[in-house]
Amino acid sequence: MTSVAAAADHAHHGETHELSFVRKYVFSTDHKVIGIQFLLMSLVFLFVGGLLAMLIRWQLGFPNEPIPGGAALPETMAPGGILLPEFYNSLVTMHGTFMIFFAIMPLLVGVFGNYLIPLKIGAPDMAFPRLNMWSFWVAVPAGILMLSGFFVEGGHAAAGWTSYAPLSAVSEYTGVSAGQKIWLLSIAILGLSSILGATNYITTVVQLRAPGMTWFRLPLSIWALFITAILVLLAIPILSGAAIMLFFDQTLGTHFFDPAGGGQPLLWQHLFWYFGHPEVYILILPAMGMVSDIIANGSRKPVFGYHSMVFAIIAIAFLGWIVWGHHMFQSGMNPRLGTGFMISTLLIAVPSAIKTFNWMGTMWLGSLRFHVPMLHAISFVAMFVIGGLSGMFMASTPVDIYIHDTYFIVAHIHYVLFGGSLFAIFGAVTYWYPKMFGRLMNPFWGKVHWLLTFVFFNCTFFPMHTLGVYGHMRRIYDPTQYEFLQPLMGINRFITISAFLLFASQIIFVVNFVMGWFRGARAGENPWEDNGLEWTVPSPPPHGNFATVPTVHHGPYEYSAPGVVEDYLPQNRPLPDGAGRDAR
Amino acid sequence: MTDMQASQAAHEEHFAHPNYWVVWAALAALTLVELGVAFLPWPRAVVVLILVVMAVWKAVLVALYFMHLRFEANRMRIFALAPLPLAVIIVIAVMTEFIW
Amino acid sequence: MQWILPPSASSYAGDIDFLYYLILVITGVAFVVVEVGLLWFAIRYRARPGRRATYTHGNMRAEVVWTAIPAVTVVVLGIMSGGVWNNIKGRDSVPADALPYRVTARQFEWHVTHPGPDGVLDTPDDFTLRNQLHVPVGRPVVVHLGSEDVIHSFFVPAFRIKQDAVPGMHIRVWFEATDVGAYELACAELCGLGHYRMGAMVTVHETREFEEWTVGQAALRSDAAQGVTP
Amino acid sequence: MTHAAAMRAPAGREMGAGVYNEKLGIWVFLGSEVMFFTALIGSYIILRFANPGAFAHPGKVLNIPITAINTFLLICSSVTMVKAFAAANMGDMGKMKLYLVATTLIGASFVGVQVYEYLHLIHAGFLPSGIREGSELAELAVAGELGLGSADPAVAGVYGSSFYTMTGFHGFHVTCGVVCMAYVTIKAFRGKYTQADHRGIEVVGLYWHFVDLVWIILFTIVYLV
Repeated sequence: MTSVAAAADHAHHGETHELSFVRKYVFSTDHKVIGIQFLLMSLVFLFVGGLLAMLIRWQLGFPNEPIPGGAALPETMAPGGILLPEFYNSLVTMHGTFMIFFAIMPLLVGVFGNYLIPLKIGAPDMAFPRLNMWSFWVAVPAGILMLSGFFVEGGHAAAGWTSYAPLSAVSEYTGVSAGQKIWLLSIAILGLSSILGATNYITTVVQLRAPGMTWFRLPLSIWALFITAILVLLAIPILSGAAIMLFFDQTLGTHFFDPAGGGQPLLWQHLFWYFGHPEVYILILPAMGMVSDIIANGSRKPVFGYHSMVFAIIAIAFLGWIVWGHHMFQSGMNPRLGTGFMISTLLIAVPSAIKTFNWMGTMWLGSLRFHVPMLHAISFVAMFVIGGLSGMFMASTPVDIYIHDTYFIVAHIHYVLFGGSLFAIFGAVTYWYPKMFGRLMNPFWGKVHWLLTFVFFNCTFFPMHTLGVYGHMRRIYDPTQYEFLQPLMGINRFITISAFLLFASQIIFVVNFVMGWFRGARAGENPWEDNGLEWTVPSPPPHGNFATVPTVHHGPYEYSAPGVVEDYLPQNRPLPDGAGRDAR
Repeated sequence: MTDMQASQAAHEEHFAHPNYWVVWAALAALTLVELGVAFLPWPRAVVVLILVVMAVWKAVLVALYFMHLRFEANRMRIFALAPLPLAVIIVIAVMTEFIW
Repeated sequence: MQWILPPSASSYAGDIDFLYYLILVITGVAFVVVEVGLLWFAIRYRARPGRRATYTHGNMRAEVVWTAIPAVTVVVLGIMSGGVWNNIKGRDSVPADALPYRVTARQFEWHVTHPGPDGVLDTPDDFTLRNQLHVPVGRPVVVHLGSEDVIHSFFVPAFRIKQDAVPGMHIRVWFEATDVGAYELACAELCGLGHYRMGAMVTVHETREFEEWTVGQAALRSDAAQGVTP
Repeated sequence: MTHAAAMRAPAGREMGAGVYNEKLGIWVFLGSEVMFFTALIGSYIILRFANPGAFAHPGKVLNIPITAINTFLLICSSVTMVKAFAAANMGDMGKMKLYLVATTLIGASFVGVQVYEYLHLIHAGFLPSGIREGSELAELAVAGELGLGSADPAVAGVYGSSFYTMTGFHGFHVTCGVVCMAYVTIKAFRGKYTQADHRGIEVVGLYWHFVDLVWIILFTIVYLV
């Protein structure tokens, strides 16, 4: 075995001498540094996505009126400060693209997948650290390439973030040529980064769990991130393949989606949504996992029904693969398929209901501490329920005939993505910030930001249900063109103003986030008194995380365990009766 | 990132290597038979079915003997087979658009 | 927060509205149960000195209950929706005596070919109008929907009907107007920079008045060159 | 050494997949490759079901003899690959190096034959955008020789598209395989692989067999059907 020990020693003597700044912070192979790099990158793109949303909302609230300060925009986008219709379509496309692919997905999978998985399972780092570094440094050029699309001739892609063919396949239809190609290339490159990341996560969770960390002692956040990594691994390549085919339609003149040449426009929708639906579960499952951890911590009580929660995550992941057709009920797809997809879509409401009631069960009989992450987690449950319930309207195919492609759908999207994922992200960033940076974010300003965001979020997106009920179509530049939309302009103005206030209140989070580095209260190892393994090492944890390999004795939710003085029991501390016990 | 596991893996790797030349001959023979079947005057649907079955058979041979799935623990087989049902779902579902 | 659907004017709109209100009631109840429950738990079980959280891991009976109830609700909704869906969009749901029209969507307008007095398409007395669809009241109408360039969507909110017009596909959409009047037709699928101004007007006539209008239009067409009137 | 010690795999059979990290990693990665080729080959199958008339009869446009030889080449390279791994397993470093060189050369020749086939097809007028106007194939199409649904060559647009995308990306994956094979061969000649530790060979071998497996399916459903 000497050859192996020697090889092992050779590979790691790199740690003994001090790494150069570049190797340590820029091209680092430490999962924690990469996690923070993803965090900074995705917060920038979250801001960009938010800015685009403000322009959209201005045009919908005050159609054809010059944007205050809009003169700064070039003539090709907004002559005299008034948005052009084609630029409006680019805004809608890019708002969706940046928010989904470059903000929420990296924030959930890139940041917390990287940061939490090794720490919470007791591993020193990811299974393939260099591959992990490449995964980040492939995502950055994809983001820059996507940003550059705004400044090319013909404007940025303008066929929606779903880029349905043939609108996206033939440049003449939108007047966009380089923009759509850039969009497709950037998505393909980002896909490569996601696939590399997912391979890393799956191998790490399967192989590098600390002794005693059996599958049913894993925290729910790790279960969620592991199942999400499988979804990423198997869904993203479908999008890469479809994007390449669409790219060839644009460049080599192939006819995949061009009916004149024998192609099928519906083929793009099938491929896109076969990726698309697992994608939306990629965007929500990690949030669900982390919210379960935070609510258990906040309630000082084990998660209610740990096994049903794990089963619900797996059920959502499996069912996620057979529901994609509900995006295409009215698209000319075979109506019999519509009935089949309705049934599978309605079934997927069951695991979501299980999770919701289990979160409530966790709070029941708890001793609730309302720290900022707990506030965000409870609002996640409250808002996600509204998103889930509005999904029931679309699952019923006849009702979907009326509300498909209206603002009812936009309300549903934002209630699950903003009300769901983003609230969970705010909570998770605040929760693991002390572990990442060694200092706490200011709790008072955290609560102010939570309250303002919660109020303005509802003011912005709840009225969209009403717009949808009145048939207000989505992605239209100027609703005043239609008589039946005239009376709704008042609601549009209310939504626009609330959206501006919502955007403004995010500045509190940014300031709190940045000031925390310098002026945040020093956080010890375990500021939230949590049981996870990451709270048993100094904050921020050293390279290699654990001085000695931790041994895990029980599940992560042994709060208020009988026979234990404190109301929490870190996983590496044995139970009073010395027994090892799965999370029940 | 070598580790103790490498030695553990080396231990297990000494499973019986099958006679690869036999598998090679089988693959070559199947390819020749396929070439023959492709030009038979039978109805197209039958020819296509036979060809697809032979292709899958060759693919399984490669997976079992060359990729050693035959000698792996069931856990590894799950990783290998997991994506296949997903591949079949999309193709079958979209094909029903044109048949049903 | 208005949840009441705007007035409808087609035969199956009633079925859709009923399903909508049924789901509204079910989701309303679930909404109240969860939100009030969350608020109640947040207040009732807030941390108070001397009281420790109860160390429970969940109970199987509760899990079974809140799995069964959603499952049953969902199955009932599925069965009820399936029937209505087949009546509206099923392959053989188009009534036999439906008056045929051909609507071809193209970037940023609708070309509507009316069957003319003989009520049969592709006969010399057909005439095409731009952005105008005239139908008789109380009689089923079937639209042969197509598109010349990108995907558009034939959406008449008052008739509760929406169907994408896909280039290369001819899809049949049927409805039966029940109230005379003028209703707006919109494009509901992003189809380029003019997507927002792709509105058209659906006018529902009395049967007698419709016949007179059709004969008038056909006569107008026969002496003028066969073309598209603005 | 705490870091190295900390790296050891979890004790006991229950933990992990019972194989070293890189092997599980490559199998997981091949799962994503299966889905990538699902998108491409699945679309080809769907488009072929959608309008069978757009696709020519076997052998009319594509050259079957050359690609049959190419398939045989790839099967041989798979065998030499697995023999190289078996040799490394048995500790016979000499034979391992021989087989690795053989695999690399055969793999490279496969790519060469495919490039030749592409040039030949493009010359004959078979492009990703369909059949070139006024080309040799266009006349055959008009004459109804190719078994297309209609005399108009434009109908075969989707045939060229799917053929070049699928076989092109498979060729790209084979090229990446050849580059990795060359890297592993150089490392082998530098004596980096021992009987106890030759994981690099097995990992690249698994990727190679996967690429061969995809070609076996592609050859049948594209050329022979």
